[in-house]
Amino acid sequence: MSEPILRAEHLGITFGGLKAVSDFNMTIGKGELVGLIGPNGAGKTTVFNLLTGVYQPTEGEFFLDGKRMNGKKTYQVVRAGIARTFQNIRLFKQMTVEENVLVAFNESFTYKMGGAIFRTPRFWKQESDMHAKAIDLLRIFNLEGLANTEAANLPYGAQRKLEIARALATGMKLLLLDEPAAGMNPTETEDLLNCINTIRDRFGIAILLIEHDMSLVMNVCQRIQVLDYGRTIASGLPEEIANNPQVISAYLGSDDDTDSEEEN
Amino acid sequence: MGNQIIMFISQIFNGLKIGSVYSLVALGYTMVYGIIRLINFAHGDFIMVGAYVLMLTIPAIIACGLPAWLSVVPAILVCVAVGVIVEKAAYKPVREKGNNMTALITAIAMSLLLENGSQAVFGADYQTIPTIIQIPSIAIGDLKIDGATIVTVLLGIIIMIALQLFVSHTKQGKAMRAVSEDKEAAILMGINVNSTITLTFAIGSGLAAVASLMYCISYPQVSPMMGAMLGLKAFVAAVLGGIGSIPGAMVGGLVIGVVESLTKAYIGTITGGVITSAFADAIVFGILIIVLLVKPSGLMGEPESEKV
Amino acid sequence: MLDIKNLSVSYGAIDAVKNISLHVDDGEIVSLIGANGAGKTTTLHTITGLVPAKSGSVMFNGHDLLKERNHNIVTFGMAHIPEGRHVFTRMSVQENLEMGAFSLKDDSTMSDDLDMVFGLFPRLKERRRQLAGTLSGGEQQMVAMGRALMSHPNTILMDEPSMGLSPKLVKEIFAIIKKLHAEGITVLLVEQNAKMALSIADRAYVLETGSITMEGDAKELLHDEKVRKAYLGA
Amino acid sequence: MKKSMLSIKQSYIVCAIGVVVLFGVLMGVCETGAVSLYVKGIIMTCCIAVIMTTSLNLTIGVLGQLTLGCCGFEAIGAYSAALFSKLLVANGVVMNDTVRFLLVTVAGGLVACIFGVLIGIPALRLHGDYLAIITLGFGEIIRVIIQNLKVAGGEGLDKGQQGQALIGIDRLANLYVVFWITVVTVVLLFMFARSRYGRAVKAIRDDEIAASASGINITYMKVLVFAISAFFAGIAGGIFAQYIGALTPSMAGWLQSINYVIMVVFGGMGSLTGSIVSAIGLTILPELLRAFSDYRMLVYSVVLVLIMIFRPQGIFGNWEFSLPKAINRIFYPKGKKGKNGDAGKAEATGVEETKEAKHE
Amino acid sequence: GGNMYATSEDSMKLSDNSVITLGSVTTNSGAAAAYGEAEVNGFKLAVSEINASGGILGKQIKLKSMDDKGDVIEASNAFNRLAGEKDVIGILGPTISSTTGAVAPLADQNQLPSIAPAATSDSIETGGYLFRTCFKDSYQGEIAAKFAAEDLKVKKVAVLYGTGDPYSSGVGKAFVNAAKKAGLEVVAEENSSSADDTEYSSQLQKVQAAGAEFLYAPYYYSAAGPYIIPQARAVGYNGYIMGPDGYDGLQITGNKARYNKVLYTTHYSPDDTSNKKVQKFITSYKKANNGASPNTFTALGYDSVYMFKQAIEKAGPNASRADIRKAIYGMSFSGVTGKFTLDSHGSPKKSVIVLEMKNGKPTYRSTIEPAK
Ligand SMILES: Nc1ncnc2c1ncn2[C@@H]1O[C@H](COP(=O)(O)OP(=O)(O)OP(=O)(O)O)[C@@H](O)[C@H]1O
Ligand SMILES: Nc1ncnc2c1ncn2[C@@H]1O[C@H](COP(=O)(O)OP(=O)(O)OP(=O)(O)O)[C@@H](O)[C@H]1O
Ligand SMILES: CC(C)C[C@H](N)C(=O)O
Ligand SMILES: [Mg+2]
Ligand SMILES: [Mg+2]
Repeated sequence: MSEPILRAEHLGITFGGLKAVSDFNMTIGKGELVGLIGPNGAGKTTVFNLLTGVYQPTEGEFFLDGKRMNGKKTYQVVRAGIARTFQNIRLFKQMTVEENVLVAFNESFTYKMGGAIFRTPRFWKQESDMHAKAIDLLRIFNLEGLANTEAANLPYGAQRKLEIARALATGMKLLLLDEPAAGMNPTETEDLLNCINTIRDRFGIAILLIEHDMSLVMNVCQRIQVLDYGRTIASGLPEEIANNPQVISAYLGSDDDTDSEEEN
Repeated sequence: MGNQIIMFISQIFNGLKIGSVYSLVALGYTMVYGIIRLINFAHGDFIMVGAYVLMLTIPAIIACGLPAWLSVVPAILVCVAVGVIVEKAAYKPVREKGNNMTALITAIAMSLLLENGSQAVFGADYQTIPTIIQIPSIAIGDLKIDGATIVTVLLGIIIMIALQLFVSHTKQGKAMRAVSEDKEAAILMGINVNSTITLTFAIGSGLAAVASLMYCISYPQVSPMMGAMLGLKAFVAAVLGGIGSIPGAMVGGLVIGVVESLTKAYIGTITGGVITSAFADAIVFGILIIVLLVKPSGLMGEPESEKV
Repeated sequence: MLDIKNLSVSYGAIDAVKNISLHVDDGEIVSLIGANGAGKTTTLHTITGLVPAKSGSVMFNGHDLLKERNHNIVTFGMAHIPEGRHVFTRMSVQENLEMGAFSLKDDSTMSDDLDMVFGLFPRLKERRRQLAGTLSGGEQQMVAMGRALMSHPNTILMDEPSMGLSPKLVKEIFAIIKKLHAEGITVLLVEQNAKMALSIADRAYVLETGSITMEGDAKELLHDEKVRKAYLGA
Repeated sequence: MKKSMLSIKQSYIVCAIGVVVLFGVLMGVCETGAVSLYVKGIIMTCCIAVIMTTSLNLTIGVLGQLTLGCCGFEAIGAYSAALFSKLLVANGVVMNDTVRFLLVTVAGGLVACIFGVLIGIPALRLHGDYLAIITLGFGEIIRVIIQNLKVAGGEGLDKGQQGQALIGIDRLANLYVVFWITVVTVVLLFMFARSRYGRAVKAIRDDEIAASASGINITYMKVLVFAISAFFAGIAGGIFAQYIGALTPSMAGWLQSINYVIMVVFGGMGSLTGSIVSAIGLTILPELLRAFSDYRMLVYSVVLVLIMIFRPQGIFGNWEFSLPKAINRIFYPKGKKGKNGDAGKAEATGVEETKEAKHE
Repeated sequence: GGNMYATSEDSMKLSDNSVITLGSVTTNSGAAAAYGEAEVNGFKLAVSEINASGGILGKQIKLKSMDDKGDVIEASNAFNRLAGEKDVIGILGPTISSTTGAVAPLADQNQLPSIAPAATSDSIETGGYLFRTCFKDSYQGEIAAKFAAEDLKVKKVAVLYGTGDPYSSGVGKAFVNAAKKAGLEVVAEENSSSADDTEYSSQLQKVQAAGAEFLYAPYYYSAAGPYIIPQARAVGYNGYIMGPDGYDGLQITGNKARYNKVLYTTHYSPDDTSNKKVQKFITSYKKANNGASPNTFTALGYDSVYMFKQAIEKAGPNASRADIRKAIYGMSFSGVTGKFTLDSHGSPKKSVIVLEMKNGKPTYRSTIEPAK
């Protein structure tokens, strides 16, 4: 097998004594869709923060396409090819939907300050090319009609989708999705599932997905890794995970213990 | 050698003299900032209002045969009234409709209004305040320590402890903390947000009156502009200590006073005259900048890191 | 008992809730379901006065809530667990719970109440000194619930208590709702997790872009074809 | 998307014509002696305020970072330009007045820009009120340093005496030249804001973490904006020095800076139009209030408080005036969005590139 | 390009108007408002006196006052505005040196005679249309050094001044230079950032430690009275303290004895009975202002108006602005602030009066005549 897109080796981070993530290992190949699950506070979001340079690991290293990414700032990691969405939606609220996407295209523009100021032909050409590309991208998520709406005024579900569209516009190789279905009802979740499949097929990218909605995770992930207290407690195929007793007791909860939980 | 040490200690006390006033003023800034995240630029001018009230009432108080410092009572009443009116009339509507920046501009405009208003009433000239109280200085050998300084520092510490206890242990204090963290959740707990904010303003403004008293004991003069620089320095003190933190305000004020004093005393000698005592203000700001760069939330402030 | 009549709410030009009527009887669990942006949160916010209503009435045990000052509503026995938990992040778990009892005139029952909450959520007892902001999402949800219980409510409004929680915690939360119900507390439950919500509720309303489009027995709605398609992802 | 009747490029031409017409009017009234020296002085002051405010708007309104030290940069620009001008004369360099004016003004801008970068790199690590206070601190430090520089006092250069006003600066500022500098400043700021750079800056304002997760180098962009603001503040300072002819360190003080912050917020953060109008309005307002003599500043502060209470988003919010749009509205009235009152909202979502700020 | 600075050839003459209009540009708001306010009080008193006694050449005087906030731009605008009003025949002001420095070239370009009552900086002289009524900074510093050496016969002197204030630092530096020339030993040269600090103990302590017998502290009454002098005494400094005319109106707080051995140079002495103008000025000021006492700035403002009166009377009923300027140039004048002659730069050569505080009251000590 050739070099995987992502290779994380013994990644770990400590927050003032608390080991939020330790000995985290993962490889993701091209076009793969991997799930990352675990109880609240297990360290899933922290893994994303490590992989995108928001936090610097206190141990271990990780590679994108074989290139070591430790010590890189967020924007450098993103330019190298890892993009993400956020658990608490972070859009550019006072900008339009299209502008949100254009911001992420920023690196694809090559005109410089002089070009902008003198409005050179190159400026006009790139601006109109990017506009077309942005609208194309929005179309995948059925957002093209809202291109000129201020992001703050979007319905929640649309905001989640716009976040994904914006991440895609960075032109990444690996997409990290942090609870994209949170706050969606099952029907909306299904719609999202289709979107995720579409983009994976169309862009041929790798995806790492954090999600508590098991219907989504079990349906779309090829492999799943489970964290608890910052450590990997299981990893494997969806069916294996669903039946792993450790995962059940830490995360899924058994179907019949709902009444016993409250008593202890 | 001994002389040098005495000199050094008295320089520290020189710094504590103004520093303790900064602390009192900074406590007011911090209270208000802590709850509504507004730099109340007019706070320094509340001190000015308090000082004018002292000036006007002291003769009457003395005429009644009471000690002059009791004029702090009318000063507190007037300052509280001014603070509450400013909050209700100007800050509240802006807070509800605008953003942080417009609230800040309103505070600046309020400050201009108080300054120009009192100039219209009292004239621009400086006026002296009669002696409020003679606090004897303490002599330890060659070292002479100004009594007012000690009283102000002690008063500052007492107020700081009282505020800290109030905020962390009383129901009203907890309501303040709750409002400062999350107004909506506070309402759901049954907290009257508006009256809590008003109470905070009242306390902050009342503190301003106490600060006026202590200020006027050491610096017996009033003018419409007296609050501007004092307010700025005290605000810097509050930020240095970590704005929102009650002990931070106290520490920040004292640190700034002492730094100022030591700079004035020693910087020329240390730098061989390249940098003179005229740089005192620049050095205070320089220290503030360094502290903020190293510890962005100030000496005792809680870091406000955003969880991603 | 809570009775809402012809309630409309708008944010500037946006009409978020349009002329809805609903009621919750004593001891019932009533669930309010609907897509994102349907107006569920807005409805709850209007009931407890966080958002002003445009028209309509909200009666609660003889009080006209729209005329009351919002911070007094909790004293009538209504608690609201807001969307997104809204715990006081820089206060400890215990202080958060104590804030829940802010509206009580008499705090002699405080320690009993704390014991009651800690009995319900043993995890909170372990973490009573920890700052709430450093808790995990599920633990914060427990704090929010416990805090609401501290005010001796007879009615609780819950806004998406399962959001962002692990499957195991979701089960726990629902178990607790059932338990509260068993103790006679009235619950108005807003949920995305429509399946779970409908399965524990007595009755339910479906909200679509600000209007109530369906209402009825929860079990019946659970099996309704339209509801299944729109909200259960059948 | 709303169709514009004029194409973007046509609209630029319309704006250019508008500016030229405005200049024609200015020249007309000046040459025919219709306006007094007083009015010319006020126009000059307005130009300086417009440059300061629009460039500060880039930092405060577009980047969303509150700074209270802009006059520090203005002072650096002013002193540099003044001293450079004296230096040229002292060394017997002979050149046309306008050339010297432009040369030293730009030099002032560049020096301010360098300081902008030096100060920006550490300062911009902070946010919100902390950034405000740290920039205020830098402004005060600049003031104290100028105050203690020998060369910045008295007659400057070799005759300098610290603590004195710097006087005897050649008063080369010519209203027409300054007018064009102002136009160029506004145009440059507009072009910058309406490009990928401006978009990146706005993204940082809305959410820094998301902006860096979209591949934007936050530090670079922030320092860039800070440097641009400082550059234009320096230019304004250079003009100021050569208009007034005398400088004192107090011009770097925080109270002065706050004045410009008031102008930006008052006009509406992020609105170039707002900045221009409020810079002009708040420059003229105290002049109009001269009738109230002693109560002038009192009235001014009351007006300020009232406007903030009743219009907290600033007079223009984030609306931009656009001459081409106005023309479209007049000549193609069938366009449905013709109501004056709603113009703001309609423009905000309209075709972006046609929004051109033109100053009145 | 438009020449901003064209002169107004069609300047009016006095005879064109039935009243004589004087403009004033002073600092009436902001940090220095107190000084501007005092000047304006002086203007008003003089104008009402003159009008009551028949005006100038039979015409009443009208005062057009403008505030400059202590800001150079505002001062320039206000000046230009007044210059544009053709009936304005002369300007009183500006108040502080920085605004005066900005206005000085405008006065020349507009050919509008201006008398600044209290702007003391050495650097503002043009020799054109701008004149002043006060001493300049260097002059007072030199006099003080001379006085310390010759009159008080001290050896070790110290100086404290505010670098942020042109007046304070200008006078202070002049003193240092003159003191060294006069053979005095300058044992401490201390600075404050500005002239309106409230705390000077640190510097004063060093002055005390350096063993100074004489401290020159050029500040205004507002800093010297309540802060510098009491603080100096509090750190144990008991030597002489001397200041410039800014000390006039010194405010006494607390124990009066602390102010003994405080001296200052000024324009006039309130208890000087030899100058009738002084007594008349003080009594009529008190009458007009509920018994409040005037200070130097009031006196200087008052004299400035009378300087215009004298010049206008000399220039005659047909005078233009330029004629009035000619009449002011080199004039000899005798007023409340002394007898003086304006030199070729527009600054007066004045005798200086030294006052000494005795029991909280300024008392006459000596008069120093200007060096010829
Ligand atoms: N900046 C930080 N400082 C201190 N502790 C942190 C920080 N970020 C995360 N933590 C802690 O690290 C642990 C893991 O948090 P993380 O957000 O990664 O959990 P998660 O698995 O994403 O949980 P959830 O499913 O609730 O989102 C938690 O205990 C959290 O409190
Ligand atoms: N503060 C606000 N200002 C403007 N519009 C708002 C505001 N809050 C909500 N809205 C709008 O009101 C409508 C109803 O929102 P609401 O939050 O009540 O929906 P919801 O049913 O709770 O949705 P969700 O499932 O996403 O929580 C939405 O269109 C939303 O965009
Ligand atoms: C009125 C005074 C404060 C003016 C001062 N002498 C100056 O030259 O600035
Ligand atoms: Mg997470
Ligand atoms: Mg909701």
